[in-house]
Amino acid sequence: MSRAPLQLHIPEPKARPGGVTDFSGLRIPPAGVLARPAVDAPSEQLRDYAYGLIRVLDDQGRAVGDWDPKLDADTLRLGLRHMLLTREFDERMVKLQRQGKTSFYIKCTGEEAVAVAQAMALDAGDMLFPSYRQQGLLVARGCPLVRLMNQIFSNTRDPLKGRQLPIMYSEPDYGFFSISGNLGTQYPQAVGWAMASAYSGDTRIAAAWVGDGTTAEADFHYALTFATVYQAPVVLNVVNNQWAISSFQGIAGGERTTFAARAVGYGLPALRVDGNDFLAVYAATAWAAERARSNHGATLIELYTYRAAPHSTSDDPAGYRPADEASLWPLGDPVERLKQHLISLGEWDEQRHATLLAELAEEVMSQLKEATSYGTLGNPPPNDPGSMFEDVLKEIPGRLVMQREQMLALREGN
Amino acid sequence: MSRAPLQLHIPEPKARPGGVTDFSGLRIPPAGVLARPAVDAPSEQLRDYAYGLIRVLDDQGRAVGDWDPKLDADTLRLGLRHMLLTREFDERMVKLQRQGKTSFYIKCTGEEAVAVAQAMALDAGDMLFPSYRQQGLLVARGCPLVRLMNQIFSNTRDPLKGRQLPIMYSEPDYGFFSISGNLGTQYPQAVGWAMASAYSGDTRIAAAWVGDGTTAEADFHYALTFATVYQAPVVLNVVNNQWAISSFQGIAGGERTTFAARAVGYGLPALRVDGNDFLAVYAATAWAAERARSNHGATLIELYTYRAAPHSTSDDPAGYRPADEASLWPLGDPVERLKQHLISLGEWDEQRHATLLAELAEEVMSQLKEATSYGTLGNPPPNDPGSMFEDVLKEIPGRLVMQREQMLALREGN
Amino acid sequence: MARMNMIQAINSAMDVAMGRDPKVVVFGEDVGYFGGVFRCTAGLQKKYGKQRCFDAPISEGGILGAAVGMGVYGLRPVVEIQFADYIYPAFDQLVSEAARLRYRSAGGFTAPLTVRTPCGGGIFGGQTHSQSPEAIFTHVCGLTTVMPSNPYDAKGLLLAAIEDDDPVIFFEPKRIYNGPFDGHHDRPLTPWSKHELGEVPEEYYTVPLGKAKILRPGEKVTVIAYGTMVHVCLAAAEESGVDAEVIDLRSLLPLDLDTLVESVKKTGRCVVVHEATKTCGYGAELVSLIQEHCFYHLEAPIERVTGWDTPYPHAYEWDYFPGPKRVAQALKKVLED
Amino acid sequence: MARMNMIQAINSAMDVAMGRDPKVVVFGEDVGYFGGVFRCTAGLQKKYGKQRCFDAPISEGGILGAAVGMGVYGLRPVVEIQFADYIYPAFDQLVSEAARLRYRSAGGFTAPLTVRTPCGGGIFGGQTHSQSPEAIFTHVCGLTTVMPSNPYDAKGLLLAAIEDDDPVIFFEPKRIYNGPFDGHHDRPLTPWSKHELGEVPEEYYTVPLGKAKILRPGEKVTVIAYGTMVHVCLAAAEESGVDAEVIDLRSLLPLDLDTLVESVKKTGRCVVVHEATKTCGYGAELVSLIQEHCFYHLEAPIERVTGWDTPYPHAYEWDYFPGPKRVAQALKKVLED
Ligand SMILES: Cc1ncc(C[n+]2csc(CCOP(=O)(O)OP(=O)(O)O)c2C)c(N)n1
Ligand SMILES: Cc1ncc(C[n+]2csc(CCOP(=O)(O)OP(=O)(O)O)c2C)c(N)n1
Ligand SMILES: [Mg+2]
Ligand SMILES: [Mg+2]
Repeated sequence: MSRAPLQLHIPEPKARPGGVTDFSGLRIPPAGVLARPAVDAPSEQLRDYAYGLIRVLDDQGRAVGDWDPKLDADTLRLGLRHMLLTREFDERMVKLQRQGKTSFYIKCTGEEAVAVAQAMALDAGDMLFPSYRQQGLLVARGCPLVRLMNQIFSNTRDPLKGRQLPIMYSEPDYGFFSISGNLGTQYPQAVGWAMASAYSGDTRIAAAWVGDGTTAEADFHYALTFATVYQAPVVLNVVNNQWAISSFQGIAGGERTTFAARAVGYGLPALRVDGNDFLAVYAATAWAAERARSNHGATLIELYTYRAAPHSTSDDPAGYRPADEASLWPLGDPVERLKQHLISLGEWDEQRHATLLAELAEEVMSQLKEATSYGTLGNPPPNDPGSMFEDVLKEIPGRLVMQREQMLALREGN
Repeated sequence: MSRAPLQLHIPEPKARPGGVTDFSGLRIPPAGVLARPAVDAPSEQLRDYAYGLIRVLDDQGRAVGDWDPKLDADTLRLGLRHMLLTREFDERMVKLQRQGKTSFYIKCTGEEAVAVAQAMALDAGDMLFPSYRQQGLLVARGCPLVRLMNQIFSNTRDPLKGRQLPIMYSEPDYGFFSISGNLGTQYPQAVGWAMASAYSGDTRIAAAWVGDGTTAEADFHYALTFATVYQAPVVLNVVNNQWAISSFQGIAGGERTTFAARAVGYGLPALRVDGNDFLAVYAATAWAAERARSNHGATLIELYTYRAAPHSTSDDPAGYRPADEASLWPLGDPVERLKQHLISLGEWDEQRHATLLAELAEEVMSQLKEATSYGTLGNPPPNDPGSMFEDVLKEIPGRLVMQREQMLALREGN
Repeated sequence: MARMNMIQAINSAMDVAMGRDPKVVVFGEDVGYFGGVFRCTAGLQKKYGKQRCFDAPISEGGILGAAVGMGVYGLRPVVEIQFADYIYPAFDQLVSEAARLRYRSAGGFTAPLTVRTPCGGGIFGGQTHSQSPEAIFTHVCGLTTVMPSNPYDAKGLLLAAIEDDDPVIFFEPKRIYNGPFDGHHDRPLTPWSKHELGEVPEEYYTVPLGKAKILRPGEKVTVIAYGTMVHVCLAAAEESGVDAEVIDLRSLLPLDLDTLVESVKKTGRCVVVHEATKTCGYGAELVSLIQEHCFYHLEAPIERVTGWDTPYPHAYEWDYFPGPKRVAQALKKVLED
Repeated sequence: MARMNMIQAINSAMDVAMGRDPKVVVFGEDVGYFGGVFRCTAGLQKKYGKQRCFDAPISEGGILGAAVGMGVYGLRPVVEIQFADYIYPAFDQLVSEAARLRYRSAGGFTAPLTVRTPCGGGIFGGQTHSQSPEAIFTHVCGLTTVMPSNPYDAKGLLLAAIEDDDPVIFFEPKRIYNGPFDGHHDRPLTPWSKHELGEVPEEYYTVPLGKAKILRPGEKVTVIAYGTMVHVCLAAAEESGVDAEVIDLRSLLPLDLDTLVESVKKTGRCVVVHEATKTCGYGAELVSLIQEHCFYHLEAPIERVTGWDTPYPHAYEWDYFPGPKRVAQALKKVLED
């Protein structure tokens, strides 16, 4: 038996600032090669999907293979519009953050297909338990941007009354659960919601999102355990955008297998999907939703993508990864790919694209105008500090009534 | 798309009290059919081992196939002795608990091969992070039973100074980590210990145990995540004894796949082993230890067995499972099987067996005599209450010095 | 009226709640078919079906996470954590989620769940079956924390907790499941069937959260306690002959401060008693509030009688447990001061 | 002597510790190559290699579990929890394991680890980047809890923590990483480079755990604070003109009770200040101890100035934060009482 000294392995990404990332080692199968199994196929027969990569759009922008969801052109154009609107919104908000109009923002650049296609593939009544990088869900569900801006600005119309960090939306009317600052907690909650739906004989299912990094949290394990034990009708998504702030996905356990494979360990089916391929994301989500809705339980979807943006406005990726890594990402850009597909179908052209972009920029600006009319961070200062004592409990308890008085008296005293 | 109402699935065991458990559905492959792979085989090539069952002893008590560890007769007899001593010790302690000599006890009946064969397959310097049902580790490592009894009786020689619930041993000199009341916490600790060993260029590895039920805890996920990320030299054991107090293993997520499969999800190799087959357990453990020691990282071993005993002396399984389930367990009894193997080798006979049993009973009784001479629970009452203020921190802090004075004064006052 | 011990009263509360409201579901480790290691859920699965009362994986965090999600859906989950010592793995879901959800969503989402969990020592459970971790929850805004001291209150408070629209932690002092243990471990335990508070209506009723109860009126010193310690304090008052007013908090948060202040203003002296470790225990908050509100009425420092600042040591259980002798000593001390 | 801000001082402490003892390893989320989201571990991986300073999975419970195991092996892990708000998932490993291991093994195994974590508000971080959860740890016997208020102490205390043979929770008030923020958010921040406590030796030294420091002597009222609030209290004393003695606890547990008692016996009045929510905050323990030890010297109720009993609201940060005005008001109140 070998008695050489043991060594501690510390995973390292392919390249660091100054280096060049070589993505050639990534195993990216051609589009269209995987078959679409029956939604009631037993999970043992689906293990390979955890290691493959469902792709519909090929390099020429054609939709190929079994997984093509065969969406009509209007639907595709709508998807494109939602993605572009999301991107425009992101860009605008980052500018405003730089101007000090808000303290914080998080973009989803490069990952727009994830939230948009998934929202479109789910039913309107399905309940969404997102992380902070799925603003596309709200865009696709038609939540007015001005509501999101009001939250971001903590202004007088902020639906969350100035309580939450910007972008930590909560939109019950759009079936969008309150985003938590603590990573991953929404995952078992989504399973619990789905169990409650099943208990109630409802037809609505739940869907939840975490990042690759967050899979290491306990809540990920709780969710998969409960989902498999009770066959909860839930779609569990892992958005593998390769990075968790400065840590590459190897630090979350992505060096030795896929994140989709985690599900295999629980006897749950997993689909690993090209997250920058709108059609593939749509198709996989529709499959998982149908499976859940027909009482065959949960599916985990790994959305294989790349975080083209910094982690947040507090982050500068130049400190830990090569500056051009995003542009080298072999699966391209989701917006560009859907656009090319529509063009190749003869359903879109550069002219219409430019017109749409202008229209969306206008839309964002006009909603922004409305939002700023209600104020931006601290300008004017939010004007209902007493409200901070509400909603701790349903009724304001006695000691908070007293604290509120104290606080208001102190303010007056100024 | 189907819109039938959703239904909540609640797993149920095969039978409840009054019924008869039908184990015929269990897929139990014949002994000897699985090949023993190289210890450095990549985990992708080992996935099947998570779904098979490594067995060496066949129905005739012969050792067959690639996994036969080819142990000499002395080693086999030593294994038998350790298992029998463990069993005898268990029986005796339960009797003493019934007599009120201790408040609590936990037997490992039917699972003796797990701890005994694993301890024998590991090196003496390897660090063990057990749950409460691996007393066989201490027996096999030669820890005097009187030490264990002293702990169980919380007597004047209790190595843990009366602080711990009976059987929550801690034996640093035997490389046996302090058992925790909180299930599963030792799992990531074992991984951390193994990382430290690797960091230090040591050659010692760690091993840890949890039950099937405990796999649902966060610590299980932490351990597998850290083990895969840092290639920690650790053997992670799941003792699937079918029950977690009153919950069958389906409640822990065992309905849809094996517990060994969990490891596949992290890209770790897993071996699923007949836990009642001493030789198979030994061989699998030796393989995993060698793999870890040669810097190929962690292995998960699922030890497939049956909890023939009640959960603890506080439990009566008649309330939740058929009384005769243990006797129907298709993989038999580990002691009986090793005994038959030795007999079939011509290395053992009933006569020697009876002599050994008598010898072991004597050994237990003589150590018991010594232990009881130091007292049993509350008889005499433990005589150093001031010691309860020690070891909270290395130095007794001021406020505890004061509390100790207060407490002792109060005692005097009586 | 029926005679019930605390286990039966708690069981009856869940039974009544489930009978009244199909949104009430019960789950936790071993609570389904078996009915719980302390038997608190016995019979509920049989009566209401396995979808309404079921076993959960050994995953306290998962249990709470799922319960929050169920609450968001609109159910009223009642979950059991097998021992309060095992609530720590669920801490994040309780503190960051259940407790904060209403606030962070500005009332858009809520988690109307109840966590039942047996707490406290005196059963030779050693350090991981004896803890009283209430103070780590009372520090968290958004949680309601309750601990009954008898079957009548247990049922009424539990029904109130289940109906409450916010998360409630319901601690069950396991040492008094069967009878009002007063700390005299060497004497036989009086069963609840022989105690007036063992009279429990079969039907629905509630005991309001946030109302303390004066169990023994007195003039010389106010004794504030909850759970098992209530009985210890009653015994201490009796045995010491001190004219003590013994108050059972019943609910720690919301706290019935008025009742406490009124009593201390009358007596001028106060002893606060709990089984949890002293430093930063709930007693510290009680002392702080009372010195704040009754400063000019206090004639002696407020005394705390609590568990020592060590883990609960198995063999030294009775040297650890704050028994009637220690309480009596404190009563006399504040009178002498 | 070098000038350092708190980040640099903390970094220097780890650098010195790693240089002196190969058993010291540093890990946590983003602490390796990148050097931590607050840059506290910048340069350590480069200097000591990736086996000694590395990134961890986003798994606070796993980080603590692994650290306990490393401590058992004989290393001295120093782990970072990115924000104190994210320490809850690690609660079980901290409370049931790190804190209890020495006790339950009768000294056979120990967990000499240090948990560094940025705490407190004032940075518009909203409710999950602003919490001060110290009181849930001071209730747990077996843990040592420290919170420095300046670079000099930060380095010395952190070195003492790393050398301590038991687990230490080291809270870093992030609002004062760059300068001694006194609560006047509308004024420019003085950087540490302009402050005498920004003078930090490059080399090894320790500040003992359990020793408070009187930062401003005074005769009329004792003000007890720690972390950011120390600077707020100093400002409040200055601005109110009250002759207040301001004490920086530095270490919450062990607590330097003697220094506090001596001061309060002198002044007869006391204000306790922290940023954490009030109910069951660490202030409650301080109030309890002081009323116990100084009862006959107290001339007014002890006041607590703390965060309100709500989560930390993003847009109302300055209405929540206990600023100098609130502290000054309390100073006057105790003088009037
Ligand atoms: C419990 C917890 N730990 C740490 C953090 C700090 N944090 C915020 S985002 C983040 C990275 C998450 O990465 P990933 O899950 O991959 O999601 P992504 O940002 O890539 O979408 C970290 C560590 C947190 N918010 N909550
Ligand atoms: C964190 C925690 N939760 C619950 C318990 C109570 N408990 C003790 S043993 C046990 C069952 C464990 O079952 P399993 O892991 O299968 O081990 P086995 O007893 O079968 O060996 C439970 C629920 C505990 N000790 N710790
Ligand atoms: Mg990511
Ligand atoms: Mg088991």
